[in-house]
Amino acid sequence: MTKRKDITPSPEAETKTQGSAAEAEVATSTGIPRRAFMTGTAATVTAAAVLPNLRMARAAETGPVKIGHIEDLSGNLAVYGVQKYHAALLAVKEINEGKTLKGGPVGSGGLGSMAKFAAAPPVMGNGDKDLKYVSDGGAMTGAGMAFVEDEDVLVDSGDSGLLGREVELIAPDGQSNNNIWQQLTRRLILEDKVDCLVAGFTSAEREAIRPIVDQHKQLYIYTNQYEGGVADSNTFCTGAIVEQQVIPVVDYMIQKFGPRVYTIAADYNFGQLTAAWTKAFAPLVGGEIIEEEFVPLSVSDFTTSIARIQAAKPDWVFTLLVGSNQSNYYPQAAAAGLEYPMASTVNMAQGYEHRRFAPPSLNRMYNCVNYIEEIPTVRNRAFVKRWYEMFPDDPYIGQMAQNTYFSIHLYALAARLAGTTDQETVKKALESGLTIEAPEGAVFLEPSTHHCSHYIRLATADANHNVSFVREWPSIQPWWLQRVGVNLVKHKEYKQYIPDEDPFFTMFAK
Amino acid sequence: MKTIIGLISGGGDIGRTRVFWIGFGVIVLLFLLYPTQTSAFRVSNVSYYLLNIPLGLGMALLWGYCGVLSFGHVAYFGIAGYTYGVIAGNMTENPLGPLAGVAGGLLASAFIAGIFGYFVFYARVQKWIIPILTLVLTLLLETFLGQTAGYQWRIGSVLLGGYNGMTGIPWFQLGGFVFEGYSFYYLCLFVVLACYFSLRMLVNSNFGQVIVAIREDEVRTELLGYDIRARQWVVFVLSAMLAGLSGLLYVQWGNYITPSQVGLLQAALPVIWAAVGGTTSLLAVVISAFTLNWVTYTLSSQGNQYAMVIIGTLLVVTMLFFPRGIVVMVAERLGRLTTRRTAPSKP
Amino acid sequence: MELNAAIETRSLNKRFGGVVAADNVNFKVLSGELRCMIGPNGAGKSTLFAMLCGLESADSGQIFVFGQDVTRTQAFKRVRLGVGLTFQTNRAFHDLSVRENLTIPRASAKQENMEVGQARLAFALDAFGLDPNDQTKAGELPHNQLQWLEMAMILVGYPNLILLDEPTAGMAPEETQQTAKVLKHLNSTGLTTVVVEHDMAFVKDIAQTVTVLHQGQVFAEGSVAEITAHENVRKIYLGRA
Amino acid sequence: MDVMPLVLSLLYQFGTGAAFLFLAALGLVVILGMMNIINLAHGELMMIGAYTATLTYHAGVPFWLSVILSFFVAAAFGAVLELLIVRRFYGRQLGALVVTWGVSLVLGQGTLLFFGPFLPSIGIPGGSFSYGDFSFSAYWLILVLISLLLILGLWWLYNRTPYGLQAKATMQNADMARSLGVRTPLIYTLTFSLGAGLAGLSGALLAPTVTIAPFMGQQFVAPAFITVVVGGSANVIAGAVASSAILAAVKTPIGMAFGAFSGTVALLLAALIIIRIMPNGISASLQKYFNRRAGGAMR
Repeated sequence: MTKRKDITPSPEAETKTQGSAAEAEVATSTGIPRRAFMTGTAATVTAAAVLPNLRMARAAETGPVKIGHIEDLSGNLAVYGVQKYHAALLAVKEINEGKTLKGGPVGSGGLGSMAKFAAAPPVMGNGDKDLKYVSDGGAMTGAGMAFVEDEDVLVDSGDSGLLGREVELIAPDGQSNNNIWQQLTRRLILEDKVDCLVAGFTSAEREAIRPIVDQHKQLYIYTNQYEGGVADSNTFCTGAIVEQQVIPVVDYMIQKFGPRVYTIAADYNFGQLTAAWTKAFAPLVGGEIIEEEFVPLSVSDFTTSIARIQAAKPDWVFTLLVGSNQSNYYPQAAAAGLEYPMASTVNMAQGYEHRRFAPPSLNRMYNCVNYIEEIPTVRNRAFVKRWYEMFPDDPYIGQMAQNTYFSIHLYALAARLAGTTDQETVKKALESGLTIEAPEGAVFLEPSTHHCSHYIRLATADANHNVSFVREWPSIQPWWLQRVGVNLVKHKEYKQYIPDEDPFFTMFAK
Repeated sequence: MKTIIGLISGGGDIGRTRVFWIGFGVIVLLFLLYPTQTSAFRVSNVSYYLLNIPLGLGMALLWGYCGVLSFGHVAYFGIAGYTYGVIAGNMTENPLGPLAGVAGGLLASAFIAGIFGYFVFYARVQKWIIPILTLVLTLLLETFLGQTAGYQWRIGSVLLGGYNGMTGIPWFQLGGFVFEGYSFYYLCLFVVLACYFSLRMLVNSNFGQVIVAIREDEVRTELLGYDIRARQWVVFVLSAMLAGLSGLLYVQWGNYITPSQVGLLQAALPVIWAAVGGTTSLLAVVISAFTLNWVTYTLSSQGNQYAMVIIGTLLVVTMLFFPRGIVVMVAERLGRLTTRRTAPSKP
Repeated sequence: MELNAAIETRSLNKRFGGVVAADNVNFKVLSGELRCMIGPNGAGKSTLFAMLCGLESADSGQIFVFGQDVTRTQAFKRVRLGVGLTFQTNRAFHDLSVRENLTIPRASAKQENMEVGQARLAFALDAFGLDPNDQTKAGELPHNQLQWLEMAMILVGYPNLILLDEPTAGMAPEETQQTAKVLKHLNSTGLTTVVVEHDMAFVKDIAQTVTVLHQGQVFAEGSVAEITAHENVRKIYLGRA
Repeated sequence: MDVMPLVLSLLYQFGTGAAFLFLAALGLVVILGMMNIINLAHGELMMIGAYTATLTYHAGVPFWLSVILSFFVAAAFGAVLELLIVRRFYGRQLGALVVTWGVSLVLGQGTLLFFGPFLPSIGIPGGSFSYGDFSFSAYWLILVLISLLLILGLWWLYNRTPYGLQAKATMQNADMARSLGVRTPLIYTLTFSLGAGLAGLSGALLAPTVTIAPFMGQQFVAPAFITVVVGGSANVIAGAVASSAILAAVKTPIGMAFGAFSGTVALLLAALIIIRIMPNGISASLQKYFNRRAGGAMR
């Protein structure tokens, strides 16, 4: 949603609604003329939502808890959508079997995080007399995990299903078609009346359904990694965002390979925004974007781009390519003998390019991810094992699949905390500083921005496409929305912020 | 008035009998009463089936009556939709904003169609090349719109939005009255009926006869003294504006549009509606556009993966066994039955 | 250029690939004339017609219609100067009704010729036995009527000059005679007429002057008697006819 | 930077660009250019070729053999398509356009349902070599060479073999050809099947460079049609060669200077302008030019 001014409500429109303060709030901050929202359904839903005795008002607290789930099970994006669908099935099955991921309102950090700690405490003061200074004592500072890794983070929930009700997954196919996404969202909200909506791969899909979500104040969880900036009271973004992925990898790559960066990005919101972040951040760590190229999603012949990269002679290439056409870049570049190191935030962990393409197409690829199937921790190995027991034929478990998996558990956690599936109450529970022990590590849902901190890992592929990890950041916060002043707990908002609204993006550029 | 009735019921479309008009009236009445009998969700869905009809009618006029096939009419659908989004989105404080958006959208699609039509018809490009060129144009538009994700692509306060599309497009409003929900349904119904009747009048007018003559034999028509280029151009622009009208209703319906609306898959849909219904009848295309939208929408909202296979098969079967369109051929069969039955009673 | 020339071409050239369709053609028809054009197949008669009415552009040379240089004029504009043309293969609108065939040309009728034009049309419709309100599809008419329909169609435009490409092809003798009668009558009202024909009897019946085309060139021109007497014409054309 | 490597790189890009367009258009040259069938299932024929090559390659067949196999599989499929469907649409261009679109929908979605969203790719054969700052893929040079061979082969087929002469006669005047004893239905089937086979062949040749997915054909449709339409039907082979060369010549420098998007736009605009100036395509204009010159010389 962009910056818009709104129409002042006219008096006759005011009388038509059943006096809903919450609704006026929606209207003034979305930018859609407020009268637009006054369908009968919207008015009733809102009215119900603001009633104090909401648990009584909702007679529908019997029968199954409905989780709506839309992903692309066919069409161009099916390679990602099927994984996410399977993740949802797995999570729902576990909830119904009385299991849950560990977690609760314990704040950032979770069960543990990477930390520096003193092996032995320093001695305060000189002898026991003067406590004014710290001695040089103690052992060398060590670094390591500040917790003992659990066998598994999946534990008994003490609940049968969710609040004693069975959880039902309603998961129609979005068919990689934004129109169908809109239809399905309307259907799930108006006809199926789902308690929670978990949906969306591309930003386009999310932006297509978000106005509908806001119109009906539907609790919505978007589980994909994306370009960041969504500040929406009804939406919870559980995927990693640019500041969590781009900045670490750019920092690492500049230190390791050199300052001259060539960015080749998909020409749509995600690519454009991620490139903007890279451009803004590179100077801070001594880098320089020598050239940016945006490639239409339909392009599959990269001969010209490869020649341009060769002419520019960068130290490394930042590839933000998306979709099946653009995946062709890797084999083409390899065949043309392009040997620059590459970095990305989108490949391997999503579309398992390192499994699909013949080696060594992805040799020297560095990828900053919050999850990748190859993570060697015990809890992840247990998760992978559970997954393949249920779906033995699946080719890969991607980053977004893991996000969907823990997000549904997170929803269950919040609903148990709220003691109800009433959406407004669950939203408040989600804003209570929840941590969940996901397969990647501890994930903290930051209340004021509705985004998550993540355990970020830098993975790299070698000439045989074996994955190894070169660096880990146990908890990176989503900080940009806080920087621009978003606090959804205090002020409701329904928009997506863009880099233009923050001087950060021009501050350090040369 | 008499001439208007004469024009409406002239020979340019199927359905001219009293029985037909009674049936037509009953169906319109059912559509008028429908919202009282069902949920807001269903009404919104039916609005969607209705709003696509002008696009189909434009295709019938251009392809069926004038013999020019455009494979890229969704380009004008998209141009009108985006223009409306930009204008109305910038004028949200002004109640005339949406009206200005509608005017701007129609003008923009007419303008682009005018330039493109000039290139094509005044160059006397061979007829079979036109579908390819229109397809190229719409793909070009899709590529262009798809790369407007950057924030330099801002018109006033509205972002074009690139592949993510343009969001938050305002509803249509007249004065202080906002068309959404039920009123939007009636707006769609009104637009569809208005388009249908005006086009019926058009195809029965002298102009309509000449464009049919152009379809039948361009050279012969030109050698009767008609500037066929100008007439093809006019029809092209007109049908582009019809496509634009659908685009306007579409963005008002979903408050949203993306570049994929002008993509390859969407581009084929109006052609399919026209071919399945029967290009040479406006009513047939109205029926098939409504039905096919209903079928695909229902299949897809059940998450059916076979929707495209079904549509494709339907298209092949139609072209093989009903080359003039299912609705047209069924109507002819019915017409023959009724005339046979009524013939003896006539003196 | 003489003012009373209905058609005049100067040094007209046209090639299709290696085939010469018009080789330096200088051809003139005076207003009010009834001219026949003959020549063996491939002599360039139809190409000349196509160039006269603007369907083909000449490689070089000039064309004048009623004194106006129309060399670069679009076909429909030439028609509006008062030119009507029928094709060698019938091109009435076969899928449309007779009535529609006869109403479609009406909107482009040359209004200054209305009076005489209406009379000519009425005469032709009557003589051909065509009903302007007939709802049958043109394609269902017998062949001769279809030919006559196309002639009537161009008369609806009230032309000053008609170009007919083999109007009697495929007609029975009495139908040919009827056609000749109508053409002679129309010509007597001042309608300039140019006819391409193979049927020499028909040519002898109607023509005042005959032009012979051969290999894209005007081979001979003269009265019917002169042409039939012409030694070389007999050799290249009549001998085979 | 030295000038020579840059020039060489531009030449290489031009060669690969032209080869890409020519290969994309290859099957269409025959089906659209000669038979006048607007075949919107062209992309899916290429997809069939690519799928055949990929599946056989991963089953252990050597790459070049799998390419040849894919020609025959696509050709056989083309023959079936012609006999069942296309046959009824000769002379009905727009009907053919719509029906082939339907076929392409069924093939694309059907492949998705049957084979899933992706097949594993084929590694690009051949290595790379470098000159100055630039390095080049050997495989693309091989593709350029193959394109040249295919041009010669097609020319030979249609000008020097009995089938070619009969096919040319049939396409120009089927009735006349039939009266001369040509079995025209067979010629139609053979020609369509040849076109389909060539489309499959180029699909297989391009397979290592693209993602093997059900809708992979769509990316070739627009370039293929543009190339054939710009080339014109007066002399399809020469036309396709000329138009792929011209379009690549427009696209390469602009793409190199301003990026891939500008290159694509330049190509599409160039196509629109060429068609405005030469409605019958480059080959018709070339023919006219040569005729006029020949005419001048004769005089």
